[in-house]
Amino acid sequence: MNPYLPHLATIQEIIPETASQDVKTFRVVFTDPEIRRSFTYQPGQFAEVSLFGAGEAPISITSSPTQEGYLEFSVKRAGVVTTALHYRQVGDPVGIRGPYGNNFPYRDMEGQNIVFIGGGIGLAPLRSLITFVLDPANRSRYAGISIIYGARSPGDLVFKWELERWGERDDVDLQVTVDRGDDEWTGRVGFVPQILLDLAPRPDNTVTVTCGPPIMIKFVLQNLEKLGFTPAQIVTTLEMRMKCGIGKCGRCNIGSSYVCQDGPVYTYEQLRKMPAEY
Amino acid sequence: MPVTDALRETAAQLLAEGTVQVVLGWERGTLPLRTTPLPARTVEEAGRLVADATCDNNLTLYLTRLKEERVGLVARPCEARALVEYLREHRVTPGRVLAIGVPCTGMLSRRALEARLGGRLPEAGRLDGDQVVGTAGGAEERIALAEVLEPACRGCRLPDAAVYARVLGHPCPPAGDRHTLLQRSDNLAADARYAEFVEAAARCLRCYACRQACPLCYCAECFTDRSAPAWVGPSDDLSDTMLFHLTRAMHLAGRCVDCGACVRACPVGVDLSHLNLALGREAAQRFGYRPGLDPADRPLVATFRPDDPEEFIR
Amino acid sequence: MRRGEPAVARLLAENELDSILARVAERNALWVPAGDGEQSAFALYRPGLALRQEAGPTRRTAKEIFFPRTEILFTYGEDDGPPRLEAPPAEVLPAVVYGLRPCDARALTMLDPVFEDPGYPDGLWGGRRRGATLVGVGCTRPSRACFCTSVGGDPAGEEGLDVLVVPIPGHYLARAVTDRGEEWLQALDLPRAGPDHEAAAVRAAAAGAGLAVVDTEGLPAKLERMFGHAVWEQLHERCLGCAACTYLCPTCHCFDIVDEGGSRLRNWDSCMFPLFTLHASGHNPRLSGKERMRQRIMHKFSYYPQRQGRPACVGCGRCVEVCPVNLDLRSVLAQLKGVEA
Amino acid sequence: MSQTWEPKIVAFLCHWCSYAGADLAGISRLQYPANVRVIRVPCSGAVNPFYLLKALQRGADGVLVSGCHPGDCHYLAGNMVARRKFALLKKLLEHVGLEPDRVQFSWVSAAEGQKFADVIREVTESVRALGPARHLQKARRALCR
Repeated sequence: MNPYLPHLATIQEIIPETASQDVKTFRVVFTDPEIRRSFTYQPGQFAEVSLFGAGEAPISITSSPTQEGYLEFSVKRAGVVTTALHYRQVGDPVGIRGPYGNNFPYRDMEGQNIVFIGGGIGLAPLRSLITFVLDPANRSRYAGISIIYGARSPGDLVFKWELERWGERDDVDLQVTVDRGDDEWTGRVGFVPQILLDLAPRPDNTVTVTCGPPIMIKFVLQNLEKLGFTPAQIVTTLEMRMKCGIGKCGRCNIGSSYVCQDGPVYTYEQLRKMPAEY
Repeated sequence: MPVTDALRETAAQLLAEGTVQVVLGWERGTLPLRTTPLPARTVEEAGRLVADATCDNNLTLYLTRLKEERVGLVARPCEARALVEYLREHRVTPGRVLAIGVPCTGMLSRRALEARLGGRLPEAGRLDGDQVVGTAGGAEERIALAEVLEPACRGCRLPDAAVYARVLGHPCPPAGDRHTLLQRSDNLAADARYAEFVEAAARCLRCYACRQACPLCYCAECFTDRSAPAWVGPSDDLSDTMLFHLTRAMHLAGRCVDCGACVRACPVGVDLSHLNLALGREAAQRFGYRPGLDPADRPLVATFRPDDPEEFIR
Repeated sequence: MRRGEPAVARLLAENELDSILARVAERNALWVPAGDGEQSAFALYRPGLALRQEAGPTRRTAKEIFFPRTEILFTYGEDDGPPRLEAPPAEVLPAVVYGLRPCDARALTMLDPVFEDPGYPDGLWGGRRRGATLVGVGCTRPSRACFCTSVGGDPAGEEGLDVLVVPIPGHYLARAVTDRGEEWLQALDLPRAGPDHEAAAVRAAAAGAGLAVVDTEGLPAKLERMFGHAVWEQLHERCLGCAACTYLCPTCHCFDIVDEGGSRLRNWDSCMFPLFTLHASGHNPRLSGKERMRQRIMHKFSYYPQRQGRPACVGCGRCVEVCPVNLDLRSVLAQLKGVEA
Repeated sequence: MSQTWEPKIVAFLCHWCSYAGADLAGISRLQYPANVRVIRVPCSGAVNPFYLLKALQRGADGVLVSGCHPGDCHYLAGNMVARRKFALLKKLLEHVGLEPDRVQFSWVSAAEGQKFADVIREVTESVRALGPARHLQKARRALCR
C-alpha cells in the first residue's frame, strides 16, 4: 500500500473570494467515478492537495459531506503549493489524498445551540460544518445557530454568496463585521472578539466553534471564558506545517498529539493541557 | 604557571570583579580527549575551564548567542581570527568582547588518532605534554601530538596582537605553509579532482554540521533554507550537494579563517575545507588579501582595486 | 518456532564466514557492515569486502536500508505536462542484513509502529521490512558511548532479530530467534554447537555488560511536567542546531516530501532545522534552538513513550559520538532526571 | 545526439550596457549564433555566483556574464566587485575539476554591437568544444524495477 499516492481530480470551478483574489475557492471532482463515490469525509477533516511539480499542502475541506460529487477547498495564496494552485485554471489536474484528521464533534452537538466564530480565511473549515448543520436533513437536530464572522476589510470577507444565503435564513443569526469599513460598507465595524462580547451568547446548552488568526483566537478564548463558557464548550481547529498528513513525518505534533491524526479539531479543554507550541 | 591554571584564575578574576559577565571557554567533555564549550558565569564554573589540544570548536560563533553585555572569550589564534572577522563585519561591537589569548599547540585530530589506534576509538585518553596517551582495545599507546595534528594547524596565521585584551602565553609560531596542502590536488588531473569532489558529495548527508560549526556561516537564513522556490533541493542528488558546498565556499571567500571546525564537526568524515583553502590562496595571491588578521581591512568581495587582474574577461 | 523450546545453536567457523556470506549473497541482496571510522555503513556485500566487526558499531545506521535518505514515493511525469502517476511496485523485497548490533535491530522495531501504523501502512517500508532476514551479532565489546542497558536494551538482545550470532574464540555461535531465522540457518547446513561453545557464548555475551549507566527510571512521566522548565534554556545553549545527531540516530525518522523532476520524493528531515516547522505564513511554532532541541528530547523520551509505551532510544551512542560539541545525550538525560520538575 | 547537439548558453547581461549592446547587434543585423538565452540583470555585480551554478545544474552548457567596461558602471563599481567574485568562482570551479570554461565573462558596452556578436560566437564555440555539460547537471531519477 502506498499511502502517499493521490487520486487524480480536475478543477471544475474557481471562485475568487477576496477583492485582492488572495483567496480562491476551488471545486474539484475526482477523475475516477468510483473514487467520487467512495471518498467520504466528515466536517472538519482535511486533505492533502497535490500540484504535481510544486508539491502538496494540507487544506481543510470547506465543502460539506451533504454536498455530493465534488470537494471544495478555499485557499489563501501563501506558500509554494498554494501559489501554484492559484495559477491553475478550470480543467487543470490536481491530486487529492485523504480525508485526514479528526472531525468536528457534530454528533455531540446535537440538541445544542452552536455559535460559530470565524475570522478571515478561518471561516473555510467552519463552513463545512455550517453547511452540514444547515442542511434540511440535519437542521432539526440542532437548536439555535449563530455565526459571527469578521475580516480586516469588506474586500477580505470570504464566501460572500454564502453569507448572503445564511443571512436570508430566519433560523440563522448571522453577524458580519470588519475591522475597518469602506465607503460602501453599511454593516458592523469592530473586532470579532469585541462583537462576541457585545452579542454575549449565553453559555447554557451551547457549544462554540472558532477558527481564525492566532491573535483573534487568543481574545475570543478570553472573552468566551468571560461569558461563562467552559473550555469543554469551545471547539477550535488548528493548522500546522504538515507533510505526510498520516502521522509519520514527525513535524506537526503539539506535545504527543499529532495534529494530522489526533487533530486538527481540539476542544479548548484539550488544548489547555497541551504544550503551547503551535 | 600552566595555562589552565592561569586561565581559570584570570576568568575567575574577570567574573568576580564584574569586568565580564561570562567567560566563553571549554571544559572537559564526556568522551576521552574531548572538550565541550562552557559559558562560565560564576567563579565556580571558571574553575572548570580548560584550553588544550582537544578544544575542537571555534567558540567565536557563540558570541552572538550570548545575551551578556560583556563577554570574555578564551581565544586561540582561530577564535581571534574569527573575532577579527566579527569586528570587521560588525557582528560584535568592539568593546563587548574581551579576548583572553591562550597559547595553542595545534589541535589533536581525532580522525588521525583513531587511525593510529588501529581504527578504534580510544576508551580512555589524555594529553601528557606534547604527547597523546590513548587506550584502545585495552592497549595504551603514546603518540607525539605533532604526528596527529589537524591539517588546519599547519600554517596557522596569527592575527593582529591588538585583538587580545589579555595574553596568557605565547601562541604557537606558524608551522609551515597551509597552502602546500593544495599541492596534492594541484597535481591531479581535472577529472581526478572532480571525481574526488563527487565522492565527497556522495558521502555528505547534508546535516549542515559544517555550516553550524562555522563561526563565519552566520546568515540569518542560509540559502539552503530558501524554500519558495528552493535554491537547492534537499534530496541526495549530487548536484544539489555540490551546489551547497560550492556556494558555501563562495560565501566564505575572503572570510574563512581556516580554523578547521567544519572538518572536525562532520559526522561522516567529509573534508571539503580545501575548497576554502583554494579560495584563500587565490585571495592571497591575486588580491594580496588574508582574512582574520586586521579588523580595519575592507571585505574582499565588497571592494576592488582598479588594477585587479582581468585576464579571464573577454 | 515452537514456544519455550530453545533453538538449536549452530557453529559457524570464523574463517568460513566469508564463503558463507558469499553463498548468501548469491541468492539475496546481502547487507553487511563495512568501512572504517566515520565512513562505516551498511553496504551491499561483494566478495572480498572487509566486514566491520570488532571496531564498533557502524557510523551510519541500518535504518538506511529500510528508510533511505531519499526515495521516490511515486512519479508523475513532466512538471508541466498531464500527470501520469506511477508508484514503485508494492512488493516484498527479499534481503539479508548480516552484522546488525542488537540495538540496531531494536531500533527498527521502534520504527515499525510509525511506518506500519494499521491506519496508513507504508508499503515502501513494509515491503523491505517483511522481506528482510536480520542476522545480528551480539556485542562483546561495547563502545565507549553505549548505554543500551539504560533504555531497556541488551548487548546480546534478540528483539527484532531473526538470528543472533555471538562471537566466541574461532567461531560464531548462531541461534535462531524466529521461524524465518531457523529456516535461514537450516539452509546454511551448519554443524551443531557443543556445550563448550554454548558456555563460551554465555561468557562472551556477559563481556558486553558494563556499559555506561544512565538512570531513565520514571523520566517519561517526569518530562510530561517539564515542557516549560527553565532547564531547557541551559541545555540547548551549546547545541549548534545541526542534524548530525538526528541523521545518524537509528530511531529518528522525520522526513520531508518534495516534488523534483517528475518525482515526488521523500527525504530525511530533522526537527533541528528551523525550516522543519515553518508555516507558509512565516509563523514558526519552534522558533529557536531551545524549542527544537526540546522537541528532539521530548519526542524520544516523552511523546513517543506516551504513544508506544517505551522511549524511542536504543542507547547506541551514535549521537554522543557525532555531536560536534560533545553535547552528550546521557548528560542531558541525567540533568533532566536531576532537576526539580 | 552529437549530430544535433547545440550548446545552450545562458547569458546574464547588464541592463545598462551589454543588453543594449545585444540590442545594437540585433538592430545592426549582425549574425551571431542562436545558442544564447538572455537574462537581463540590473548590473553584473548583481549576479550571484549561485545563479551561474544553478544554470549549469538545470541544463545550461555554458554561462556568460557580461557587464560594463571598468569605469562605466551605472552603479559606479558593481562590475569591479563582480570581477573579483567571478575570478574566485572560476578558480573554485577549476579547483574541483568543474570545467571553468563553462563560465565566461565579458565587458560589452552599449556601443559595441559587433563585440557582442563576436563574444557570443567565441563563447559558443568554446563551449561547443567542451561538449555537453554533465558535471553539475541534475540527474533524472527513475523508478527501480
